[in-house]
Amino acid sequence: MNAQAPGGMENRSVEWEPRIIAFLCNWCSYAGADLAGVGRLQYPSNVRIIRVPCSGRISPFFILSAFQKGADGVIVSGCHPGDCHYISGNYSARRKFALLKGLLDHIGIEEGRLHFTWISASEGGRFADVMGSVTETVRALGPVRQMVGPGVRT
Amino acid sequence: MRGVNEMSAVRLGKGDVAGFLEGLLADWTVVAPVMHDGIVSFRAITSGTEADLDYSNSAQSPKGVVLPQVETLLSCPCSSPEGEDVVEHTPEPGRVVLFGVRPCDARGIGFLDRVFGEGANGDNYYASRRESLLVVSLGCSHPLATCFCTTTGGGPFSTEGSDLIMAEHGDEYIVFAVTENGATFLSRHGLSKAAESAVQAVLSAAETSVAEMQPRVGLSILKGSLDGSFDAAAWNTLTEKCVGCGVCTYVCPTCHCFDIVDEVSGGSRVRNRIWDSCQFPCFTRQASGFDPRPTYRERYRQRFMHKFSFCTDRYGTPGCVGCGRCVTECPVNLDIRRIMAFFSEKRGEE
Amino acid sequence: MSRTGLTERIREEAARLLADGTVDVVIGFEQGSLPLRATPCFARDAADAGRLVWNAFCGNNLSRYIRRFDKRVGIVVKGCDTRSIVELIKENQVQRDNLVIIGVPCDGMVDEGILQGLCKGREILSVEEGDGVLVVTDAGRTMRIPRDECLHQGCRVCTQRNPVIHDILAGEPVQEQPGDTYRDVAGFAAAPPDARWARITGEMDRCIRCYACRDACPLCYCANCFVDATMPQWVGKSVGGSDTLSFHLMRSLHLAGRCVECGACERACPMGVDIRTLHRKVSSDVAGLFGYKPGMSLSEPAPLSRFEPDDPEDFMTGGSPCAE
Amino acid sequence: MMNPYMPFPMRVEKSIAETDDGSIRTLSLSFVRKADSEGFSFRAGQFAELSLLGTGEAPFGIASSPVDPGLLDFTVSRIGLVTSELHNLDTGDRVGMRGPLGNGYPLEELFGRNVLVVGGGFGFSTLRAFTGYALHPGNRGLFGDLTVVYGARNPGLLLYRQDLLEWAGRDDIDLHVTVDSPDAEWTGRTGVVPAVVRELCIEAGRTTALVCGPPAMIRYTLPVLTELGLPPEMVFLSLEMKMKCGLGKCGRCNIGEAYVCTDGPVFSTARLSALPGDY
Repeated sequence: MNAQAPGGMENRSVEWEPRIIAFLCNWCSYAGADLAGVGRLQYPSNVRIIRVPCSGRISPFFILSAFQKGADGVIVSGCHPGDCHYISGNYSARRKFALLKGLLDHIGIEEGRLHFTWISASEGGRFADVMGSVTETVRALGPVRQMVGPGVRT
Repeated sequence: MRGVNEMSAVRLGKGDVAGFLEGLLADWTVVAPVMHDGIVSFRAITSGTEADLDYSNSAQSPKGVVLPQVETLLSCPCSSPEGEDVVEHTPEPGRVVLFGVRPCDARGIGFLDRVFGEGANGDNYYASRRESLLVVSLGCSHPLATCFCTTTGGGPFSTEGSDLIMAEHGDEYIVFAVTENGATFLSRHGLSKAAESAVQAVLSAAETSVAEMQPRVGLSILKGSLDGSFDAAAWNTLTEKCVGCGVCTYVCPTCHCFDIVDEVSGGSRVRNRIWDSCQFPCFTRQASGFDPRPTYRERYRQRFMHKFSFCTDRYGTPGCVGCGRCVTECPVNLDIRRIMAFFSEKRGEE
Repeated sequence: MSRTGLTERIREEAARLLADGTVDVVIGFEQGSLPLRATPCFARDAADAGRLVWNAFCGNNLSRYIRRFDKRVGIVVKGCDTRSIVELIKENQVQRDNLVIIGVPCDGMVDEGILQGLCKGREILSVEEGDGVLVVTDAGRTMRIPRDECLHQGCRVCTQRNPVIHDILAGEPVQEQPGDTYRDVAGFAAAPPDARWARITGEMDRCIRCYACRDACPLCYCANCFVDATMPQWVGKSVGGSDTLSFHLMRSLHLAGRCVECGACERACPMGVDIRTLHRKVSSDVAGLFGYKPGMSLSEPAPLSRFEPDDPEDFMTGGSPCAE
Repeated sequence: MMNPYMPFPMRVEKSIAETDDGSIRTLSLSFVRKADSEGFSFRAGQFAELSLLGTGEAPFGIASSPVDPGLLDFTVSRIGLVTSELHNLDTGDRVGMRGPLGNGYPLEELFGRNVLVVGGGFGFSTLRAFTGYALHPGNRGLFGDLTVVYGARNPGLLLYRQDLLEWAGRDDIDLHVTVDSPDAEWTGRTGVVPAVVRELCIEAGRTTALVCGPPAMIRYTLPVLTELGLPPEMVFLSLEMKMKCGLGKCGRCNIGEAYVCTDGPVFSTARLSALPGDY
């Protein structure tokens, strides 16, 4: 079998680490992440960044798909209100996110799984803080069990 | 009741059904009608009391027992090269009894046998489920106004597709063996022999019940009319109210079109077979974008002609058993019986 | 005006519109093939118009069909249906000028499931409508049931029984019901998250992915629905797991600020799946957060096509920037 | 019982871009397991499902000739998910193959007759397989005159250029290659396929036509063949339909009672005229 792990690995328990998908707008939050990196600020390696042009680009479909494909947490971040590179993308996004967040909470999805925030290009510290706190929130919730995986009945 | 063995008929008291099923559960998976949230559906029961035989018919047909809505055909680990370590998910359902289905649905399984069971291209997934299945049907003492089984060649006590058939008689069911498998099953379960008078009573009641359901149209007349009506302008108005959903096909006991879809899940690459519907927009859309059936009109025509013309040509029997589900469940009451009547009458006029 | 009065009025208007060439077709209802069913009817001449009816079972939202016609169309509609027409006009799917709207003030449509429940599985043979009562005959007996007790859930909280827009009003306007307080939404939210999740997933387990909800919906008109997309594939086509829930969540979000709560989706569902809980939550948020009620005005912009700088953002992590 | 859904593992031996824009590639495949290759035979005009487990399956005509040993060619136009993944395969990569499926061209009815091959665009793949078969030294004597008309929208979209060059140099095949819109370097024929067919001198009584191409080409070519005197029994069309199972079960490729995947994809126009026009 090709799928087997190297000798002796099979029986070792691997400590679970949350996988967190961060959708970051190119102009502010991604630059904020960059600044955190340049400033050598530590933030958890659990966060996988997906760069998008603007928080307005993010469809609720992206977020639901991330959960379905096994993300334990999702964070979306854009420019602060008033600072959008495209004038108002983040304002439009905010309305969509409010509805999505409300709906997911309503059907009983654990509240700490999905986060929205604004992080500017100059907020490297804030970026690291938010990623840290989101990671801890998700870690406390444990592995995602709702909304994950396809629905084959066996 | 064609083909039943009258001599070996046994009785099963209505009050004894739960106990009888409970006894079966040790060796069998029992799939029976269950009432849940106001909807009757066929499910594998875990206790004999779950089964509810006092029902008219289930919302969905029980065809999922032999053709599940989703079933895995193949899978392999993501890490394996294409074509290696492929697992064939051939079903191993053990012994399954489909208990208390209506004769129309049993006929539906008989129809599916012709599609999946025969010829060189036999379907091993279907065959594995089918071979382990025993079908116990329940004759219809009170067919509904939406039923039209006799029109499609069946009847409220049709035995086609059944291994055993039960008929109500007061506070008991008289159970007849139809097939060898059915007879063997009966012989193993020590039910007491039915009284001769009861057997005769249900046989004559069944005959009366069949006689009361006069066929609405002649199938051969309908087919003859359809064969020349593919391009009939009438399809425009007949299908106009169709909204193009898949309800009729998904509740139907004989609709069997499927899609094959792949996904990656839990470290495996998986190939599933799922139900599809000829009413859906992507069903025949080609890679180039061309679609020979671009609107609800062509799609409805396909479903109807498939059932009453193409299946007759191909399988020697129509692809409709007259269960009436599509009549009841169509969101816009596009009644298949009216289309049948239209084309039959059209022929009559010619 | 009595039901027969309404039926007569609709027939007259339809016949007139067809006769004088104002429209090519009038979309209305005729008696269906089952006792509890009225069925869509596309009347093209006076004889067709004579088949039109109005009764307690005219539940379908006929505005579902108007996009199919590029000519002048007459359409028989309830209050909720006119709301979906308003949205369709705003979304440039139909031209107001092409429509002759025959609005019918509505006092709620009857949920056949409720009647069937009362008859406990016995087949309903006939239903007649009296003054505020339904006379239902099933295989065993005849019952008189107050009409108001049989209405669809959506009709019970409807706040727009009279047409929002119309060219012809068939019948006298009816008394509107008190404003919608979304008590059902709050009631559901009061349960613990696990219970809500169990309830929703239980509903989703019944879904058979027939898409009747989508196809009955007047505002689900995308030529290529996201469920059929493969590059990327947003949702898998399996049943019973998160794919089904994702489909319904995405659909309800796609209808955010557009869903007029006509109930067409729920009525179309053959499995009785409660899709309503999702749509009601989105509607209540659209109303509560953005002050928008779909289908009420031809001029008011869609809530997701606009914003306010001070839109609520208390759902966000880390507070607002002003705090820093 | 055999599992009809189980593909053979195949190895990509080469993948070449057929068209200038790279939108169409031909994959040449070999069997991974010797036993599979020994049990495998097909006839020109049959097709197979190429499979990437986890991505999907899609049907393609077998573009290589049955007499070419070893490799199976499949010409793939990049349209969707599966075809994009197929385009990404390199030499040595694996792919699944399920087939052969369908009926193929009716060789027995062609023996001793002149054959007119009419192909357009991407539809030329199985006709290339047939032409290769007919030109094989062992088979050439089985057929009379061989005329091939092949057209593409522009020179950059012509497939199998190596073959076309080779065929052009032979005297036992009458080859007409045409394009709808030429570019600066094109010195060949310009014009649509039906126009080229119309100018052919053929012996109607001794000729059978094999046709495959886009719907518009077929629509305008069939009347021309009738004009030339070919009876409907002597015109064979290879049809395109959306297919999934390839086994006559999944229900989407039917034209009336005929399933394109099992009863076709090759039909005589005589047979088609007895079926509904649902294609």
